[in-house]
Amino acid sequence: MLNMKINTKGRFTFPGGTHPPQSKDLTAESKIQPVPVGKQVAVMLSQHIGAVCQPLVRQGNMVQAGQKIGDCDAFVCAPVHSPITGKVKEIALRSHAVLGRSLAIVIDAYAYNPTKRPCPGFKDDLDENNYSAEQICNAVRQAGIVGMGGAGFPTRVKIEPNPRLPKETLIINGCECEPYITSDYRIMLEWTNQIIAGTKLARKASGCSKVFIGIEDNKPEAIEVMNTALKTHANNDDIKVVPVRTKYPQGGERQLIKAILKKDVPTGGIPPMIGVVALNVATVAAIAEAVVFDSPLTHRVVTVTGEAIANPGNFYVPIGTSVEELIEFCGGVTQKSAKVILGGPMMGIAIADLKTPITKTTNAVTVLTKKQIGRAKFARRQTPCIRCGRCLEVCPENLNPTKIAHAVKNNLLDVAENYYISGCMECGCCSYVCPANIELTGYIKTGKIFLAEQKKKKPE
Amino acid sequence: MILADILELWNSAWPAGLTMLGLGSGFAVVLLIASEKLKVEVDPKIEQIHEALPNLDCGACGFAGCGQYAKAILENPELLGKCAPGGQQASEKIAEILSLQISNSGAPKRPIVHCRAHTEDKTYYAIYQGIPTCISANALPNVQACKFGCLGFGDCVSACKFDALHMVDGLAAVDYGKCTGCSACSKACPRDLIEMVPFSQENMMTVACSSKENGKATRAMCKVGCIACGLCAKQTDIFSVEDNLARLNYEKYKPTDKEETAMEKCPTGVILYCGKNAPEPRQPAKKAAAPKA
Amino acid sequence: MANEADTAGRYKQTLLAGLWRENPVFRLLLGMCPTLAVTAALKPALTMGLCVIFVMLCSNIVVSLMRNLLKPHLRILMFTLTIATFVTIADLFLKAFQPRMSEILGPYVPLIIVNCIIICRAEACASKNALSLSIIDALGMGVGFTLTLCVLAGIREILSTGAIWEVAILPAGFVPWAAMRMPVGAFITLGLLLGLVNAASKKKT
Amino acid sequence: MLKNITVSCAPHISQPLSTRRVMVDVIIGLVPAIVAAGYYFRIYALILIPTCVISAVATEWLCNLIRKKPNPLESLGDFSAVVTGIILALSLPPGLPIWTAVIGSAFAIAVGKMVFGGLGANIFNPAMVGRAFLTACFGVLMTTWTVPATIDTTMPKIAADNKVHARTQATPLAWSKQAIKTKKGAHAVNAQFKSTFTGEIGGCLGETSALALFIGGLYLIVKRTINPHIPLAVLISTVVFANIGSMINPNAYIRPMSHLCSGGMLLCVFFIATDPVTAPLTIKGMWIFGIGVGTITMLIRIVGEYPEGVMYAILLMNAVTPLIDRFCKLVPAGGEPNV
Amino acid sequence: MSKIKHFVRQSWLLIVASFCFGLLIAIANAAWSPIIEQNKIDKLNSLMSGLLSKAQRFEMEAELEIKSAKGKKVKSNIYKAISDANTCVGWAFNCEGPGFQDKIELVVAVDKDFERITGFSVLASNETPGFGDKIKLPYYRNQFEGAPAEKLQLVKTGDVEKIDSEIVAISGATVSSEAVVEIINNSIIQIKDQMKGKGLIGNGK
Amino acid sequence: MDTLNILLMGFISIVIVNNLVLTKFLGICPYLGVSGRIDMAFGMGMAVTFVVTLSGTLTWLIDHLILMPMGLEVTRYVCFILVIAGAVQLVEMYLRKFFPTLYESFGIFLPLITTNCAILGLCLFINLWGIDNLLEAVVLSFGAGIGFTMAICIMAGIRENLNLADVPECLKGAPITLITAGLLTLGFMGFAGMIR
Ligand SMILES: Cc1cc2nc3c(=O)[nH]c(=O)nc-3n(C[C@H](O)[C@H](O)[C@H](O)COP(=O)(O)O)c2cc1C
Ligand SMILES: Cc1cc2nc3c(=O)[nH]c(=O)nc-3n(C[C@H](O)[C@H](O)[C@H](O)COP(=O)(O)O)c2cc1C
Ligand SMILES: Cc1cc2nc3c(=O)[nH]c(=O)nc-3n(C[C@H](O)[C@H](O)[C@H](O)COP(=O)(O)O)c2cc1C
Ligand SMILES: Cc1cc2nc3c(=O)[nH]c(=O)nc-3n(C[C@H](O)[C@H](O)[C@H](O)CO)c2cc1C
Ligand code: SF4
Ligand code: SF4
Ligand code: SF4
Ligand code: SF4
Ligand code: FES
Repeated sequence: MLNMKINTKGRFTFPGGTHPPQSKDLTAESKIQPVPVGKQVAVMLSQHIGAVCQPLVRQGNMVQAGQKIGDCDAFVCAPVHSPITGKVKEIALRSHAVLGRSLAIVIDAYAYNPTKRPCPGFKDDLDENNYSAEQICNAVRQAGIVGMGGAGFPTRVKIEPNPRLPKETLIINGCECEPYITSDYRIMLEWTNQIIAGTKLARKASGCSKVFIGIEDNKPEAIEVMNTALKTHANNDDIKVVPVRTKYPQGGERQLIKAILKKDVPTGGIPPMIGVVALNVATVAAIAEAVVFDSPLTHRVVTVTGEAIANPGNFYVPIGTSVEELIEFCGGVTQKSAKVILGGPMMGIAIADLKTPITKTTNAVTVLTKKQIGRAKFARRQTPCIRCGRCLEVCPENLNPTKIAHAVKNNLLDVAENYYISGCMECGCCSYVCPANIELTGYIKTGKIFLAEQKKKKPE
Repeated sequence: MILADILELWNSAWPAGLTMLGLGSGFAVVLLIASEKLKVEVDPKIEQIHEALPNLDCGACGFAGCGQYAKAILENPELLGKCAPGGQQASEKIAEILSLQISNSGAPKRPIVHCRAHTEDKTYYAIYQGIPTCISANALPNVQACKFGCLGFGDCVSACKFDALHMVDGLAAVDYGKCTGCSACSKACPRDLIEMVPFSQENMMTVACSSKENGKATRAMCKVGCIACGLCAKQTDIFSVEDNLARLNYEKYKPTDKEETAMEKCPTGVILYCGKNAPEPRQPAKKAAAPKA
Repeated sequence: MANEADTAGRYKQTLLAGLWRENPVFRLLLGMCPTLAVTAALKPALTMGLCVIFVMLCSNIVVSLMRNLLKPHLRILMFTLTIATFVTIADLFLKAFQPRMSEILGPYVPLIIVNCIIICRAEACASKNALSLSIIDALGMGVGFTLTLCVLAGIREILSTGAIWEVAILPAGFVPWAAMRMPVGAFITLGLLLGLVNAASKKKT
Repeated sequence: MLKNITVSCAPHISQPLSTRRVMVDVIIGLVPAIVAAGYYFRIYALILIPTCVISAVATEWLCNLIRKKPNPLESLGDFSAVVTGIILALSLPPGLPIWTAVIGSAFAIAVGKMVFGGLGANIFNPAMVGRAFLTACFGVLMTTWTVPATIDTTMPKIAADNKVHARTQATPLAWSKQAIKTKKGAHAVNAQFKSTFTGEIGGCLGETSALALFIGGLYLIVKRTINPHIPLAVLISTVVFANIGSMINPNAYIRPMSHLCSGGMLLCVFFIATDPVTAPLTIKGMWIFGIGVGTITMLIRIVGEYPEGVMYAILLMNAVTPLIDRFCKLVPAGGEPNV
Repeated sequence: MSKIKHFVRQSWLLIVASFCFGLLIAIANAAWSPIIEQNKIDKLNSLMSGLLSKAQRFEMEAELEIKSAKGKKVKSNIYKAISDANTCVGWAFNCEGPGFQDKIELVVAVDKDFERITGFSVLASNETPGFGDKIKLPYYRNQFEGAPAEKLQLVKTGDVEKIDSEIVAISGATVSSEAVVEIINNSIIQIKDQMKGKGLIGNGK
Repeated sequence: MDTLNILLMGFISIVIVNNLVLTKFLGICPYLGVSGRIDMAFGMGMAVTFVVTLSGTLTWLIDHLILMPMGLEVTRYVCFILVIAGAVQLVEMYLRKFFPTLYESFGIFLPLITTNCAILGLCLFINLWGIDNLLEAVVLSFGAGIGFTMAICIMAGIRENLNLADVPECLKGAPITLITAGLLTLGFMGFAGMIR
């Protein structure tokens, strides 16, 4: 198709990691489809890392689609907006994927609520120099953009220039290493120009001089499409698409940075310490929309997938829609489903309450079948660790998962700390490969919670 | 004849006796001087504990001698009872010394579990298949519907060194006969359900719930949760309702009829007694059960 | 009357304590070195046990007699001196009348000096109690120690030679387990025995 | 609409791999050695291997019963006791009486493994613990080597009345020791290389055939059941020491290849030193461990009094494995956190 | 002055006790040391007379110094075995050398002309039970009875019944067997020479 | 050269082949008690090494310069134990007063040692082996200390690992330590006969 052949084979990668089955073909060909507004949405006041928003509306208030309904003054915070027009039913506790129960603004939809369509049309003509860095940052903050790759760190804080930690390199994370999920892939295919626009805006805002777009080489189309589109853009000299090797967790920012820049982010540190900003492709797309169209982050692309889902696909979903509704929209489940996961099977959170609403960081809803988790470890019995060392081999952070996990299990937290429990990013590789089926990641996570609690209690 | 024998014996014996005499007195001098010249001030409490130990420096406790062990006990009383030679006696004595340090003003503190939902009282959305500890389960959303109630995996039970806590149908129950008030359980509970309460009475009344959900939500999740109806607070002002939850002011608590009435009025039966001889709590279903004597 | 019964009971308790509840080897984990070193066969083990009884008895008596005169900073020194003296006497006695045993036991007889049980009893019991109780205590502890040694030695001797008290009891076809006479046998037998005792005492309480 | 869903922490999928699978792989890797043992020692192999396996498994079951495990048969399912039994059997002299093998396996499992808490908890390699105990107890029986059936045609085919018929022969390592003492004769041992390679020589059941062991070892490496680091480290250090020896005096010290192919070396390299439970976790640790095993083995073979030192080398390095692990702590990817 | 008083007050018990204990030890020693000495002699005598059945008593004849194989100097006592008839019926001497684990000490007896070994006994050894300690068994020792008092040779296989300068090793304990042979070889020749030098035995015929 | 050889061999022999703990059963109490953690074990080992060297030398001197010439061998045990106890106590007090940091890292173990039979045992063994050379006595005592340190550190490493293992309840602590020590001696048998 192109006169120049684009190399889509990734050479770059990081030490460790593993290869879970991809299972992406379930949804890879499914175009992003807008989801109509349901009867009710519950917009969580806490959708990101940092301070929890204060509600700006009260019970009974009427809200417009796109209206800011929660915010706070803290630096590390992003406002939330209503995705629909309707009436605030209540502000009450709702199931939250991370916090268990958390305050949400529950809005009953009015009858007339047009379905918002994605991608209001970006061409290759965006000149980011029309916007000042400050303007971009403000727009990002006002639109309530937070990292959509998982952690949900307020993006403004990430891209804002910081004199103490000058940024040089911007990495756009299009790896999507998690099995099943294809939302980023579809975004890259369908919103290519928007991503590039967002990338340029983010580059402008952060003052980075080099930009790499890292894409795993199991998505050759995405690499090609991005490369082709890039050529038609102006100011594209320093933006490079880097195919990286397909390996889980290539999408972890530390791993991606290692793969592309051959640099290690200090343990317990953050990328800016080595002058790097990493942004997810969905995040940059949202930046473009926010800056150019002044449109807040009220919808996002969610992959609804899994062998148990009748019509799996990628959907443009109003934030606050409940998982239940979303699954129903996809035709419900066909097989005996066993586990509903927000996110992918490696890092996602299994939820119990299907009323849990979608948040800004939910990139997928994966429903696993009984058979699948039957094969997976937790239904099977744990056997004792045989010290095979596989977990050490795959740990991308070069930790000693078995030692840490067993220390936690035996309540020896000082040992766990000694083996750098804090360096674990809970990627799940170790649990995935363990032949003894030990929930290493689970124990490590537990230990981290323990330690955090201990620290909290200590000053008293 | 005998005399000669004795004399002979004496002759062969006196050098040994003298050597020993010399050695003995030599060491006596040196040690006496040393004990005065090289004296180091130590914490009198440590000294006291040290005195109570057998001073054998045998290392059976796992520490480098009695002095170190004494120091360690003072810092962490949980290490009590590791001295094999000292045995029970020494432990008791040290416990005495230690308890003198702890100001014994006011009533002894004992734990109260602020939840009364057994497995059958609770609503579950899913089956938990993870690590069977409360802290792990608590890290996941909605392992059980109520985010505030007892998870029932017994982190507190394993924290208690005195076998004073047991899981009863998915709810932690304190055996007040065995509890020493060490507060280990309270620290262990990830949901902060266990509060150390000054037990001014043998049996304390409590509102055994921690749910901050509103009444309706609580009802949906738990048969026995506090629905914040406020009936108890109407009876007496030692109850107060805040954040959708009734609380009892333990400092002011005195057993009077008013409290008894509040307890009977409570529609869900979350108000109950804890303590050594606490009566069985009322079943919520039998709202009109006869008042207890 | 009641008082008398009381004292008698106390004596009995003290005596029995050493046999099981506070058995020096199994419960207090003291005096492990001789326990391991001399239990390859029953005879030396018994000899060792008797020596310990003798030394403990004498030292308890002496300490108990002097208990009111002891000065704190010289107390342990005093105990050591006493014990060392009686150990020397015991050693001489063995050399004179049990030369073979003396040879087998070798330096483990003088090592009784540093056997913690004796000093432990001197400190924990004799220096606080009257003569009679101290004697009872020494006997209880000493017999407890001796019995333990004998049990251990019995097991090891049977397995390592097929004999007990040097009298063959296992059938001739038995191939002796030489390892039981080596350090391995000592450590492992004692370890397993300790485990057994732990398990048994758990059950009781 | 969704009932009976489950929750747990991530990850929610896992590799289709289990402890049992790993152990079965090891057993498959041992098959060539078993076959060779059967070929060379006939009835002895036929008796000894099942005896050890059965008594190892039975001991594990008994220990579980004693510990009041809710399901005493459960831990047998991972086949680790079977592996222990086979490896112990393969490291025993062919003519060993059955009762000795039973004692060895029982000791291996009970004291070598179960007292530490079962699979994964043991510090020492159970099979080597069993073998060391047998050596300490019944030294003479453990150093009586039956000649392979291919040489000794009178070897009984069915009856196990071994004492009468069995012809015995010293092992190459015994000759090597002799050569070291007399400072001559190493060449004669070297000349036997072909027999040590195929296995037509006296020695323990499973150690004689270097070829079979090599095939099995290769299988394990290819299947990634074992890490190649430990085998490499042991082999390299052995070769280095053997080379030094044969350079000093080729008449006294046999060639490196003869060292590699005689005695328990290859069995150790591929199946024993690689026992994950008792070997270090980190790669650096594995190298230290391997070099330690090789060095101690060669020290004992060359300087020490015993002809073979593999077993002791393994036990000693097992003992220091926790220390190795501790001092070869991994540094996290981003360097030490500067707290 | 007051310091001394203080000292005395603090320590008089210790001083008195140490004096008393010293006396106690000394008395015990004085009373038993002859027996101990006698024991030693008896043991040696009984060992030696086991080797030289005709001897009635032994007299220490000389104290020689020989060089061990490793070049260390060791002492060796030479005893003359005297029969009823007051004639010399043989010699016995002690010697030592490295064994498998530790030192091996032997008593070796030879006939009066230093021509034939009449036997040896192990005074002390620390060989592995079940292996090296088989050198104490008659099976091995008997081979020495009547062997020529010259350089002996250890062979791996041979006839144990045949008495000659070839000693058959104990299988599984070659090292210890060899050690014994080496010790005997080493000392017997040196002692023979030295005794010849002193004229205690004839200069050979 | 020869003496050096003898010294070296003696040293290696007492560290490995005749290890005090593993073959002579000396110092088992601290071996069981203080082997829970490596840092503690190492401190203990160092303290033992120091004291054993000191007392080995001292007692050898006393034995050879005072007791033997004067024919007072009977009082040997008493003298030895008093010298050891006194020396240890003095050193401990001295360290405590003047070198608090050193005291914290290894001095705290000193009191443990008086009742440790490794020390007296070694002094007696040196006497038993008839070591008649001061240098050899010093080297042997030092080696004994190093051997103890090695054994206790290995055990501490193992026990730190066992902390994470499901050891049967009744075997926890001393029993499993003893069994491990037993198996360790099996391994050390490999060195037997290597040095004579
Ligand atoms: C194990 C792991 C895997 C991850 N995989 C991806 C991924 O595939 N794609 C992605 O965009 N972010 C992934 N992330 C999140 C990134 O580390 C990082 O947070 C994100 O790229 C930052 O962009 P954002 O702030 O825009 O979300 C992963 C994180 C972890 C810890
Ligand atoms: C895995 C394995 C380990 C062994 N370890 C030892 C050992 O440590 N010591 C030993 O004497 N023989 C050991 N053997 C036996 C030797 O390989 C060899 O057969 C034997 O030592 C021959 O020695 P011999 O000269 O004593 O007759 C082992 C055998 C195997 C298979
Ligand atoms: C545990 C053990 C202890 C041994 N102890 C001795 C010993 O004390 N003396 C000895 O000569 N050989 C001992 N050996 C045997 C030697 O290792 C060596 O195999 C033997 O001396 C070679 O002699 P052989 O050719 O008669 O088998 C022992 C072997 C083992 C396995
Ligand atoms: C590669 C490999 C090698 C093994 N080698 C041994 C071995 O040498 N001895 C043994 O008893 N078990 C061996 N096992 C089995 C298992 O690890 C052993 O029983 C455990 O040590 C028991 O906890 C091996 C297992 C694997 C996977
Ligand atoms: S992967 Fe599992 S079995 Fe292997 S070392 Fe890690 S925790 Fe142990
Ligand atoms: S979950 Fe943590 S320990 Fe496990 S592989 Fe990932 S980073 Fe390493
Ligand atoms: S942990 Fe302490 S406070 Fe809690 S029940 Fe047990 S003894 Fe009582
Ligand atoms: S009270 Fe807390 S720690 Fe105890 S079982 Fe309940 S949730 Fe767990
Ligand atoms: S008995 Fe030897 S150290 Fe305690």
